[in-house]
Amino acid sequence: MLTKLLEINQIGEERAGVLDIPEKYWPQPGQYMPCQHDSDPAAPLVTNLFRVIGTGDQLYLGPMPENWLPGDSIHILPPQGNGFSIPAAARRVGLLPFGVSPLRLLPLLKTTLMQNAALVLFWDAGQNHDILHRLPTVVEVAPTATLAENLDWLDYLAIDIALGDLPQLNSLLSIPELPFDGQLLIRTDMPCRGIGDCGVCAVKTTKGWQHACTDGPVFQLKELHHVAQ
Amino acid sequence: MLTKLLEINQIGEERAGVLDIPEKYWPQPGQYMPCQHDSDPAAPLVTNLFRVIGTGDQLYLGPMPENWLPGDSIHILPPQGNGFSIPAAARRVGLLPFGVSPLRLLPLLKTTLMQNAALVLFWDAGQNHDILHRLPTVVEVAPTATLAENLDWLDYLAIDIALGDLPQLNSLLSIPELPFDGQLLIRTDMPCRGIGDCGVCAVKTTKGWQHACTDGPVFQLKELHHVAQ
Amino acid sequence: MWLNEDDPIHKRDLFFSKPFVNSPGTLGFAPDPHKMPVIANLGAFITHPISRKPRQPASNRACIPFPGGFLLHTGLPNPGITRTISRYKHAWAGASLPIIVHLLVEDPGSLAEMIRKLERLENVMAVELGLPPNCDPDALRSLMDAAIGELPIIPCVSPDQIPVLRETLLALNPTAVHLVEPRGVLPDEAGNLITGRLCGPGIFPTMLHASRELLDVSFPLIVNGGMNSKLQADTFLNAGVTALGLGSVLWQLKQAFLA
Amino acid sequence: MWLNEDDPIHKRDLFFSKPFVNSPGTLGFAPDPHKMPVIANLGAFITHPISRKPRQPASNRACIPFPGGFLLHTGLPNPGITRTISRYKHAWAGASLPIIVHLLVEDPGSLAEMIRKLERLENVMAVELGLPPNCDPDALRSLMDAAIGELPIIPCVSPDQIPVLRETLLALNPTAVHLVEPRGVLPDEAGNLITGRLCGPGIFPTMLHASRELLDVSFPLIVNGGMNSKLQADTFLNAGVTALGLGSVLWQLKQAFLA
Ligand SMILES: Cc1cc2nc3c(=O)[nH]c(=O)nc-3n(C[C@H](O)[C@H](O)[C@H](O)COP(=O)(O)OP(=O)(O)OC[C@H]3O[C@@H](n4cnc5c(N)ncnc54)[C@H](O)[C@@H]3O)c2cc1C
Ligand SMILES: Cc1cc2nc3c(=O)[nH]c(=O)nc-3n(C[C@H](O)[C@H](O)[C@H](O)COP(=O)(O)OP(=O)(O)OC[C@H]3O[C@@H](n4cnc5c(N)ncnc54)[C@H](O)[C@@H]3O)c2cc1C
Ligand SMILES: Cc1cc2nc3c(=O)[nH]c(=O)nc-3n(C[C@H](O)[C@H](O)[C@H](O)COP(=O)(O)O)c2cc1C
Ligand SMILES: Cc1cc2nc3c(=O)[nH]c(=O)nc-3n(C[C@H](O)[C@H](O)[C@H](O)COP(=O)(O)O)c2cc1C
Ligand code: FES
Ligand code: FES
Repeated sequence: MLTKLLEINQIGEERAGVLDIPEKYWPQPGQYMPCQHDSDPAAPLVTNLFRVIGTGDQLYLGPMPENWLPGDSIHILPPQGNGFSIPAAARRVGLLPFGVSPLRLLPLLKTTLMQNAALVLFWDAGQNHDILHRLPTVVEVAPTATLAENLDWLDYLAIDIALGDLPQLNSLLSIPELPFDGQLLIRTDMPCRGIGDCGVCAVKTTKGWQHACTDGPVFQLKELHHVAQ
Repeated sequence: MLTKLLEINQIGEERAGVLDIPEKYWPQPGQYMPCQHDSDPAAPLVTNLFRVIGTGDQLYLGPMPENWLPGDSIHILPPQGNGFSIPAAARRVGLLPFGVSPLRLLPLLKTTLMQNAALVLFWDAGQNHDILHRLPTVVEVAPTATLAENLDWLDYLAIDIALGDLPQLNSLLSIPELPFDGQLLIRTDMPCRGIGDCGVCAVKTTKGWQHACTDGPVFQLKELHHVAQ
Repeated sequence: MWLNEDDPIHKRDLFFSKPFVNSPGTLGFAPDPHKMPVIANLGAFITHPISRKPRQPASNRACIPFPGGFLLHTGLPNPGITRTISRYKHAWAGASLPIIVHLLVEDPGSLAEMIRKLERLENVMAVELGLPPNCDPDALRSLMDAAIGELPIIPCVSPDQIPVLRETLLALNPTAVHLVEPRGVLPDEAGNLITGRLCGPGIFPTMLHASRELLDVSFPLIVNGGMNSKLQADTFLNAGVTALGLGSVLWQLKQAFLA
Repeated sequence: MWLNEDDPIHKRDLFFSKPFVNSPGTLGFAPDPHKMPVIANLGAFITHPISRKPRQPASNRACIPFPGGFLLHTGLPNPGITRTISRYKHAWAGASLPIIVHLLVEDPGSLAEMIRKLERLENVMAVELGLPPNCDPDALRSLMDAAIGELPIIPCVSPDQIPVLRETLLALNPTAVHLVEPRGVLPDEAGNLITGRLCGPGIFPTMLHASRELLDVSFPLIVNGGMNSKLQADTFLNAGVTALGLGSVLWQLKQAFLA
């Protein structure tokens, strides 16, 4: 499907954009949407965009490549992969954007607040960060280092992390068994989106090697904890 | 020097643009201006732009690459090469855009009309062509085929032609010795602009091989007639 | 021996109903018309590289863009020949187009073993040999010998292998040769150097150059060429190439020229 | 013979005060500080390829862009060695950086003749050999023999020549080797196929890959690499390359990383 890039917003360090997409094709938080610019012959790779927070009722996707501009024509496919699913019973929810902006995790705010859960964003941004001003006051922001003390408090933790950073996460969550539910959005290249079984997006889990493009990009934390490669 | 692309105009089939350039750096008709987009890593070649007719007092350059847009940053160098010089005594001037739009030749209009010369544009465009509406009524437009009958009438002929089309020009001007002065703008790739003596732009003349980038791109017709390769 | 001496057993004719195939590794292990409508335009389906034993993903797996394309390094993970056959033989048999099985070749012994497992599988048209990067003429000769059997054999070579293997290929005169993408090296985000295949439209002039080094040969040529336009495909076909291997274009959202 | 047998006369050390050179054909026949301020950043200046006899431009000369770079086919026009020397020897002698003369090599006889003409010219630091595209080990050996004289000799090879010439280069152990751009083929506007060198940032992964095939050798390596950033230059230098050949970046208007 060919659509138009309607608008670009700079949010913190990232570029988010509004594409003209029917609501039934909007990705869930954590799902990805394969997109490709119509007129860049030197860029043969598809760009996988994620739902991010924006303003109002529009769907914002990010991170937008630098050279995509409002008015450009963009090819899209329906959303793919598994998104986040917060357990209905979760009352104490944590978000952990690991060394990255919380843009991709913040679309979970709505569900969390609707089920009256308390929400802590574990994030080390400066106090005046652009994104902090967009958050409802009920959201508590705490430094990443405080996560270790809060492991008992949490019911559910949503993480956004690059594949290569998983060993660092293991150090942060260094207890053998986690006392809460959690999910991770694994950020990795997904050039074939599962068409080719190329294996670039491979993630080692307790169930064996899986592919972020089709089995993820959101995985159960318990299936990756101390296992992932 | 880094400058901005201010405006793009579609004139006939070609894109012309206004760059923010001090008047002392404006190229003469037939000279070229080496330009390069600031943020297209996959396009390592410099684009050589020529002065074209536009509107008002601004400098228009063309042909602009499709993906250059108003607001873009463009690196430029001062104009290079030899432009056209119409003999002051010329009273009957012809312009011959050979299989191409007359955009690059029409900046000669001003000089020609200032020295009260009659002017014929030998061109085979449809009657309603965009460019025809921009021409003053004193300009006569005639089909290319009528040039052969008018060779005696001309004092001076300015030609815009691709290097590869020179054999066809020789057929059109098939007399052994031309009864008038003339110049040709040779369109050819000029990747090194003379820095490298690369020879891509080589043109065979009565003086031997010359380079369009430094010895042209405007050559004397008599030095190329029946010689050029 | 009931065969004519002039007609060696590994020399078979290949017929492609359409002059396109996918390059190995681009469409997985078996055609799936729902996930990949493009197979309607292909004359044969080439599998992901399959090895004797299972292979795991490379620890430094990566897809690194560069101007004109991207470098792909995966380690060629696959479940190994035995599991691959049991998982996919029915999909191969029922496919709407013939299957070419791409084998990741390590040594003559394990190659012969793999080939034997593939013989008599329904709708398997040929076997492709993915040669080790530093394959020399002797190694090629013993691999081709080991591969002799009931199936036509198509060795894959990359442009840098042509100067070394050209004469041997001429002498062996295989059913066809598949010219595949060159290898390259790029630093990843951490600065570590990664080796892998180069894909994308930027390799077109390299592949066109390489294909001309093999066009005076007697065997048909399949060429992967970074193609993303009809003009490019026609350039190869006019040059005498038998079939074109499509790579990065199969992963793109715009595949206009195939429609 | 007053030389030690272990120290063959063609083996000299090269010293580059800065780890950059221009690739042959990019900056003409002699450095010109006004036209090319970039030479202040170079450790040596390499001339346009020069042949025994004058060469005219190729009739199908062209510069054809492709994603990531461009193909350049010129026919390597030049006035021939005799006229080149008389025109440029003073510019070479007075240059602010040493000169490496690039010779377009046809056969041992004419090469020896060209080399003799270059000996004792002031400020000529070395001679580079532009080898014919299909140069084989025997040809390389006789060319290198013919080139022995007072000047250090630097053979140029492209990536596709490495598999064929690697062993011979190891045995010959020249002063240095210059790894130059690969060749490619593209259709021109009329559809005619044009062969030429490939330039531009798209060749970086190919050149990095090729350079690693030669890094275990004992001689210094100069590599052209489609470089247009400091990061890319550092990647080569960290990999052990002695000097970097700059190509397309020298023709660009943005040369930020050289400033
Ligand atoms: C678990 C694992 C981990 C690895 N880790 C690393 C690592 O950390 N660093 C590293 O440099 N390498 C590593 N390798 C080796 C590397 O995977 C091989 O070089 C592999 O072939 C590279 O695949 P590629 O994705 O680069 O594709 P390419 O090698 O570019 O494959 C292109 C084509 O060549 C053929 N081919 C490639 N290699 C072979 C081969 N050996 N035998 C037969 N055919 C071949 C294939 O059939 C394919 O069609 C690892 C391999 C495995 C299995
Ligand atoms: C007048 C003329 C007309 C020609 N017309 C055509 C034509 O119409 N069609 C055609 O296909 N070819 C033609 N050629 C031959 C073609 O020019 C050669 O292949 C030439 O070397 C190509 O130069 P290039 O610009 O492609 O650079 P490349 O060949 O890519 O040069 C790269 C490097 O290789 C070296 N090199 C290349 N070729 C040689 C060689 N032969 N000997 C030694 N070193 C070499 C150079 O030193 C250079 O450093 C012509 C040559 C001449 C002189
Ligand atoms: C530099 C390097 C090259 C390798 N080359 C190959 C190879 O060609 N084929 C292969 O099957 N495995 C190759 N491997 C993978 C190893 O054999 C081994 O499978 C890998 O290190 C993972 O093993 P482990 O997960 O059991 O530690 C290579 C590994 C490295 C680091
Ligand atoms: C396909 C082809 C390959 C050529 N190769 C070379 C070459 O390698 N070296 C060379 O000096 N000239 C080469 N030439 C050029 C011819 O030798 C001759 O110089 C050229 O055709 C121009 O000659 P002319 O202008 O006198 O007709 C080649 C020409 C063609 C058409
Ligand atoms: S992206 Fe290729 S298998 Fe996941
Ligand atoms: S453009 Fe290179 S010499 Fe004219």
